[in-house]
Amino acid sequence: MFDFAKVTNWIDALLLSFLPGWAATLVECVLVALAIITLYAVFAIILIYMERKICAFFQCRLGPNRVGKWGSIQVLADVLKMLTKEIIDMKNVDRLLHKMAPFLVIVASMLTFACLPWNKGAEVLDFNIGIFFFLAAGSIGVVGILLAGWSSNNKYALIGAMRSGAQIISYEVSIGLVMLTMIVLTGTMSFSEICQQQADLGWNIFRGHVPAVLAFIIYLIAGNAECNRGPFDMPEAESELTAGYHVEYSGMHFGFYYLAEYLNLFICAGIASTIFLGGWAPFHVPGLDGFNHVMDYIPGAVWMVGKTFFVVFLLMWIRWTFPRLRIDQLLALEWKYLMPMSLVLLVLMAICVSLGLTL
Amino acid sequence: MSNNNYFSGLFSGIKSLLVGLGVTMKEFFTRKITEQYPENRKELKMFDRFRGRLVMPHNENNEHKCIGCGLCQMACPNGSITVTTEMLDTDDGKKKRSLVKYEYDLGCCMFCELCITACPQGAIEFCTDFENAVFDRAKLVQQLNKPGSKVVEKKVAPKPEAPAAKPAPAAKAEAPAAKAAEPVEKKESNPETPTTV
Amino acid sequence: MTLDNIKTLEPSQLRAEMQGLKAKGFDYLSNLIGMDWGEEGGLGVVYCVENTATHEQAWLKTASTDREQPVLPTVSDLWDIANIYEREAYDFYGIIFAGHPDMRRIFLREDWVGYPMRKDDKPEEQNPLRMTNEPLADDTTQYDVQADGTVTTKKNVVFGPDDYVVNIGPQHPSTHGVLHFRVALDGEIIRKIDPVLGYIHRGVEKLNESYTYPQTLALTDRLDYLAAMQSRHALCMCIEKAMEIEVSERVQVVRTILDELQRIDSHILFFSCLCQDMGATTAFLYGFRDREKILDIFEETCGGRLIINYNTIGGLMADIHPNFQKRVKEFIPYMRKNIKEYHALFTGNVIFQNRSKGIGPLTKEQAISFGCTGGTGRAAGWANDVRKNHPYAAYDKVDFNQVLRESGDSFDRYMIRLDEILESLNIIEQLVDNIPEGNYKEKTKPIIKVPEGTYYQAVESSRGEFGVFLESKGDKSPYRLHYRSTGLPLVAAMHTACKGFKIADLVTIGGTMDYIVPDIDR
Amino acid sequence: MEVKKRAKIKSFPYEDFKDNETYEKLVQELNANGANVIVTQLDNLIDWGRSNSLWPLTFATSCCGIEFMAVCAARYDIARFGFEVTRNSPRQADVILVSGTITTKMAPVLKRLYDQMADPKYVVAVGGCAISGGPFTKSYHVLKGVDKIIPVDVYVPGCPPRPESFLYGMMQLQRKVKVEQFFGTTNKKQKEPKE
Repeated sequence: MFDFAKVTNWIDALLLSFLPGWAATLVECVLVALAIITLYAVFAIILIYMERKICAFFQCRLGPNRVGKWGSIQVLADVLKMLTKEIIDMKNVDRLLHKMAPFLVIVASMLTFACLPWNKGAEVLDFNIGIFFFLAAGSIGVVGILLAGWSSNNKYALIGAMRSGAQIISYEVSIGLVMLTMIVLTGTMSFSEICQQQADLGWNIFRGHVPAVLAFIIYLIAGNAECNRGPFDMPEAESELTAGYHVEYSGMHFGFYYLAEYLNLFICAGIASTIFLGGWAPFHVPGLDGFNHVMDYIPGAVWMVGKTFFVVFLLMWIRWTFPRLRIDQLLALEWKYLMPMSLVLLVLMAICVSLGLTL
Repeated sequence: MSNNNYFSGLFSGIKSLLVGLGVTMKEFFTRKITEQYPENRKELKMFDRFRGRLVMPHNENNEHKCIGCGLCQMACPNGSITVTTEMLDTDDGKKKRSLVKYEYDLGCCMFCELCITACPQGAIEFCTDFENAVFDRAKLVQQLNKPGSKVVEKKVAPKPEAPAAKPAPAAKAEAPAAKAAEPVEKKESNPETPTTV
Repeated sequence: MTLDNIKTLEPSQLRAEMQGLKAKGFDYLSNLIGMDWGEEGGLGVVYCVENTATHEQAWLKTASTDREQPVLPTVSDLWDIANIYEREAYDFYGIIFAGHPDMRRIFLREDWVGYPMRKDDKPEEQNPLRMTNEPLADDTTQYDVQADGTVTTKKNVVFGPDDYVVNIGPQHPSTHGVLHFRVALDGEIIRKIDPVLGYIHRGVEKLNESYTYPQTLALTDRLDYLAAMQSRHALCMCIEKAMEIEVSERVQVVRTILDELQRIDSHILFFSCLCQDMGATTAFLYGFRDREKILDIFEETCGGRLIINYNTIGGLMADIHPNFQKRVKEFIPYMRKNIKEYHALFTGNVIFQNRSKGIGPLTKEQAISFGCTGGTGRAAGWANDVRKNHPYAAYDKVDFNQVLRESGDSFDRYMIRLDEILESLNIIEQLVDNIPEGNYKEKTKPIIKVPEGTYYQAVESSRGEFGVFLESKGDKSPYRLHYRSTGLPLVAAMHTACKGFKIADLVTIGGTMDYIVPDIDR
Repeated sequence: MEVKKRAKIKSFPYEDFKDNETYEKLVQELNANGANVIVTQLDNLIDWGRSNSLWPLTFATSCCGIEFMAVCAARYDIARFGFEVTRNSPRQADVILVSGTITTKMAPVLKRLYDQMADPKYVVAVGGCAISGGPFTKSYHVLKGVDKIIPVDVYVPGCPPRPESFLYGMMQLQRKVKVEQFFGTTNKKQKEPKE
């Protein structure tokens, strides 16, 4: 397996060769930030294009196909338009909060984005409490949404934001519990170690068998709800609240919400693939050495991104099939079904691990 | 809610969701039905009876069949048609009505076909052209008779074409009657006859 | 049918008579039509009540000759729907209904001057285009006639200062057009709905009074554009009956087939829009995919996709296209197959079931009292199908079931429509191979004049009883041409159906009620 | 410097478009002052973006709205042009397709919606009703053409226009957007309705 740390170490050494330590760190930080922002934008564009195409295919139509080959640069056009669109200044809004809200959302989304381990040695934010940090950073987003709803001075936005608050906070319980279940299995909270472990011992979803598979499903449901995506898109529920919390946002401010929605989807899928599907760890079948060897040739980043897009596809499939829930049903689903189940899973997993029943 | 209900509800619910997912996945791989309009312009054919916009067919001698009776204008519910006529002296000393300008407002038309049914001469019909969007409202008011065109001489003209229908259409029988019944009202519908050019 | 036995009542006798009728089982007020009979005849109202058990109709009328302040007694306490019908009559004719709790305008702006449907009113002169925002009052006036004959007024509250009122519409994705609900919320729970109508009030009935009969036909397509065939069928039939024109068997059968195709079209669109409203966008596109097949059949034969413009007085605009039967026969099995897909994708879905079962129920009594005909009424168990009760066209020759359900909730309203698609397919299947030969159009006079009299014709349109009330003075234009809207009762019942449910349910209930706004506003 | 913009639309030859005279006039007007090359290139890029990303506001009052739904549906699929992202909030929409009759009661609402939209914004009058009042021209409660209250960019006649005419209208609008100048007048429009 190629270790990306070699590249980073080489850059580090190169910079240190002509810069003082603090300056080298500064330059590295800037470089990493740039890389992350670029990646963020690129993935957003890919995801939006992917969603529009996949949704079209589910709906027996073609989707964008006139801008560029197969409509491939459609989203670029959208971005260009959005960048040059007017941002409306409104009279009766809470100016500061109104302008701050989209940035909060995008910052939260970027922070969590930085948690993803891309390859062996290519983690941006990697602590021993990585999962904890991820959960904490992820919940900043809900503040942005609440602020957006509150500051817009619009009844629809307010209802949307309140729904969103209730929804995200509830579903974070399940997400936390499910992650805890997996921490019981892995014994670590650091993303890099989780991945390394899976590269050595096999993917968690296989190692943890029944409880892990169930946990994976619960995570997908709860994660989907965290991203406010259908069938849990209550906060923006088009047919009820027109556009929900971002109803008053225009131009690039709206663009931030739009981007964040897709990136949150990607992050949710990315974490799912890190924790359950091995992250950058290639697919190995014990006993088939030739096959495993071939698999090792595929770079870790490809594995990571491939798995993530697979999960994204699953989530899109769900989104474009189901009708939307109602807010009370959504909360009932969490508190009556998902939360008890994840508690049971946690116990089950603990039993499995302590009895050595994992694979 | 009993425990039994809780779990059976859960499982039947999950099953229904999976059935739904199956349906969409099947559609994902079926052929798409989209017709790609600007790309398929050449093959695209409208149904014959589709009403795109009103036209007045002219023959190769730049002649149309409109005698300017104004029945269509009267039949039109919302004034999309304005017929301007003038009185000309014919060779045998009679006065004869002749069409000057046949104006049709496409932006107002509601495609009810009353004008066509009313026309005793079969001079107007709907064509299947649908590409009509413009930038300027004034462009939607069209003059249907081509410049310099004149009415087909009666003797040469074939019978007005009846719409393709098998039983003797009522429209045809109705036409002469309508012509006879109308002359008084015809005048008040277009009182101002322009001066002869 | 010709109405030559309309009972004329003095306003003072009206309430007693109406109460008597109600007690005799005439529990469905199908029409309440404002009228202006000029100086002598006065301003009045024509009522039509129907006995839902025997389907017997009773027609009554009353009038007041006072043009300054015409006062008639209200019947809004006897039939719920009269509330909104009387507001309509007030709006258009300025007739005040004594005892009505809510005498506000309903279609026109509150600052509108005059009563446009009065024969002597000049609405355009008094009402220039007002670009100011519409004033919406939170209170309303009730007029009462005291024992000594004086009229007193009193204020009733629509929304109090403590109500959290959210405006849903007129520009809102799930109101299916420009409908405006003012909704008082308690958190997410709906406490009161006050519909504000008229955003697409196009004055069709007033226009009709200046149009010739063939011209009036053109507007019926645009009322309820998903029941264009049926509405136009109703008007044609009404005029034909009045003029005693017998249309051929062929026309009857073709009209029946097309009516049923239109019904399928409308129900598919109902399915699509409901799915869209509930967030299942994919099902929406499946519905539209199948709907295009019907539109192709329409377009090939009639020349229009949505505004079809096919029926005409005395028959049809043109004979059916040679491909017509072939296409229809291809469509029947195709649609039967796809209905199964709808059920698999959407009906069975646990999310949809939970969102629709038990949501927004209307009991049979409520449905009758509100006059919610069509699928909405039948979902509550009210057998109100005009095709069965007062057969017309070729419906007495075919064998079909009237689909009925019990609970009247959103799920039943939804299922009724999908089941009706299958019934309609059955009807078409029985007819499509046996279209008799005959004229496609009867000879009519060039200028159509309907003999003096009053006529009424109802058809079962896509969403209920669509009625045409025609009063003729023997001219080439109608004296009064009123359409019984299929959607107005549905909107009137929204408050009853939605109260106590959540704001998300408003979307479900509105979707399953299946109203079309231009038909409500006319 | 004479810079002449002339929009190209994929698979649709310039000559086949209707109303090219008005279009030429428009181009002349917009380019009266000329511009330098870099600005023009930037302009082209932005116009390309804008013209391919016209997100419509879901605004439908009557019959034409159903045809608009048909255009969005599988058979005609407006998504091919990238216009399927219908926004329900006017703040986020680029083009308002006035499809259906606008009554005098609705007129202030429409105006308000238009005012709420962010620049650059476009208006397409779809169908007879929006263009001139159409079938209801003689009615007392119908606005006789939306161009009386908001400036209209493209008129799509029909009652209702069939989906192809709809798409054709959208392509006409694309052509118009493609010749605008970002560094000029069109970004912040102070257009007034006719009359």
